[in-house]
Amino acid sequence: MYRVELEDFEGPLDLLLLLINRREIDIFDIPIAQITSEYLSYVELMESINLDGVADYIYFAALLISIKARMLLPKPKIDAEEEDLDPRQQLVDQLLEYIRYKDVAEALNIQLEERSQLFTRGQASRPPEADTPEQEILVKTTIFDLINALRFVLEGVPDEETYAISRQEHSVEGQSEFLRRVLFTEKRVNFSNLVRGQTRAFIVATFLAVLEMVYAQEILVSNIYDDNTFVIERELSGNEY
Amino acid sequence: MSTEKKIGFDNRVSLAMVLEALAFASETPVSVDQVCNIYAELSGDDAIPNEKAVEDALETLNASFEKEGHALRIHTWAGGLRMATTSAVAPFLEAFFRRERARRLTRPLMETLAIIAYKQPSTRAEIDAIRGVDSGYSIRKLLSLNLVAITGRAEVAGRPMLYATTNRFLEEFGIKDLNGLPTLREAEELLGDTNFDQERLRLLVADGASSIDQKVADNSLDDTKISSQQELLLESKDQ
Amino acid sequence: MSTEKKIGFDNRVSLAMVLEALAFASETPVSVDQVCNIYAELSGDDAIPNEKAVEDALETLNASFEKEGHALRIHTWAGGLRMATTSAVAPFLEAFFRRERARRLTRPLMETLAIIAYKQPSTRAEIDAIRGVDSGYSIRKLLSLNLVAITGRAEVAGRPMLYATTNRFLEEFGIKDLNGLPTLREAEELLGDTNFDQERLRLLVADGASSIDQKVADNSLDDTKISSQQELLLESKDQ
Repeated sequence: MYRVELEDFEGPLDLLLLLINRREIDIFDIPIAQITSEYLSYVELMESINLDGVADYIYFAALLISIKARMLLPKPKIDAEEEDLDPRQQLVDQLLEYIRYKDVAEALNIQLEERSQLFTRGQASRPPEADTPEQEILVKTTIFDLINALRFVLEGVPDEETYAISRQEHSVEGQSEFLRRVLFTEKRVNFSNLVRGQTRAFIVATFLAVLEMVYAQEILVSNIYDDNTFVIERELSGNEY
Repeated sequence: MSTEKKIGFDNRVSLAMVLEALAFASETPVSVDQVCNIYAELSGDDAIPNEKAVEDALETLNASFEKEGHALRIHTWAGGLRMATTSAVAPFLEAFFRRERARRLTRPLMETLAIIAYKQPSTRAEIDAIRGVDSGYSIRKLLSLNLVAITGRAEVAGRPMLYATTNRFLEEFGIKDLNGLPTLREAEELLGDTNFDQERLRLLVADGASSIDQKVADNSLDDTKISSQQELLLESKDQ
Repeated sequence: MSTEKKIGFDNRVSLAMVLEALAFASETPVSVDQVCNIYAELSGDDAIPNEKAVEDALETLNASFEKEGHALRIHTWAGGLRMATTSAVAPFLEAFFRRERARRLTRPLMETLAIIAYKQPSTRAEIDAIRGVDSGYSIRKLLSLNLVAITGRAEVAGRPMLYATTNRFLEEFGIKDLNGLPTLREAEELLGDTNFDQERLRLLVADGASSIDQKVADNSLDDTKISSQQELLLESKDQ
């Protein structure tokens, strides 16, 4: 069974940038308490649904908490030689460094896109494995938006303990098949409608199946119109990578 | 078609012709040196053409292709010459070969590749530190795509592997050499750039849902200190 | 070339351009029908171009290639269109591909081959001494590639095998006879590897050239000379 790795999607620094961007916050003056609690709410949910790679997120959660603690302490006396070091400095530096590479990564991807429009001799006969760099995952959103939608759906669903037995009955593979059947008849389907009235186990397994199928480029997800859910579509080009 | 040429007496094969033929026939970029040496050896001319002569020939060829409305151009990729079709005919070739439209790498792969490209030779620890995540899978994938190669081991504790980009990377991305990489800009410059378009910013902050109103920010940033008086640099409509 | 068609906004793609691009990029001959169908499908033109239109486009293209002194022509072969170089540049391409094959030999193979070429007939002990490593595998590989052959046994203790280069070696490397072995600069280019120790190569080639002359005179090797050279060679920590 293929397991979804968070590494295949965005990382903890992306989540931080997202939260900063959403809250109209100056990156140079991050309100740590607010960002920490929002960040933790994502991490807790990711942990509860057992996503692989959540350890990287936990590291930054710990970092945020320690920054928050240091911010609460009285400021140390400013040394004549040393600058007053803001506890957030290291994190901000890391975010800024990351932004630089995200910028060139995007520039390089555009270059790849343009270059791929220019055909050299005999290149079409080369096997796709050797020739084709991996396609971009067809997500018109981020994994955090999907997790956000999942949280919204899970609100009001009774606690999982009651459904300990039914959890066994909903495997990711099984839910992948379920999604394929649904998408066989319907072009697109709304996630919250799809899992309405279902158990927590059903919802989580379906969510993980969505991630796997997104990664396998079997489906396309977007949440342009509604933050609290997302739309799943069959990927029509029949990509087989 | 009269394609006959007499070999021997009046057969004048120009450097441009040889360059064109090699750029056409080779499966990998042909270095300028190779062109020069082959030309000097076979034309019986003692003088090996210099780089400038090859550049001139290249320019002449591409100018001729363009003027006459041909669909071919010769590029300098990965330090070598390579013939390719123009982007104008791309839709026809894609239809013919039934290929996907444009190629892109996934974001994790592209970030990892970018870090290796600019920091090469680079270790996994360096890459992980910048990305804030385990980049093991991405590195392995890039190795298997032959966009990245192991070039040795760092002379530090644990002797970690060193990664660098390959010629294939340069060729796939249409880059002449490592000096031809896009400029790695300072973050402050990026955040304060008024020309930094919305789409780029959206991709950077990984927020697909919000529409972004970029505020023209005060450009004079104090790059060493955190300044709470800074204007909002990253701003979006909260939803 | 006429037959301009509009695609998208201001992208003018003619039938000739599409024909040229397909003939260039395809590995197999492209049929006239395929060209017509692709063109009609994508140019949004209802009328599929007829065979005459393709023939005209072909003629226009080749006339343009010839007029402008290009080394390319499009032929109708095996019922399809294919792009190929003119016969005038054929010798240059042959030389190029010969070198490419040689280039594909790994560095250990190339070194071993160079030693055998310059010191032939040579024993494995001699080769090992110069390279500073066991050359058993390389010799076997060169034998299997028919670049090297066993010519007899040396009249010394143990009667070791004597290795020499083959006619195929001369052919592959485009060398007339053993007197035509590459000079230092050419050998460097052949090896094409910046990691190859320049000093070592210089010694090898310089010594090789003189020892060939010497061998022509008398067939004996100067042992003292080899051992002093060997010391120098072993200093380089290559491999």
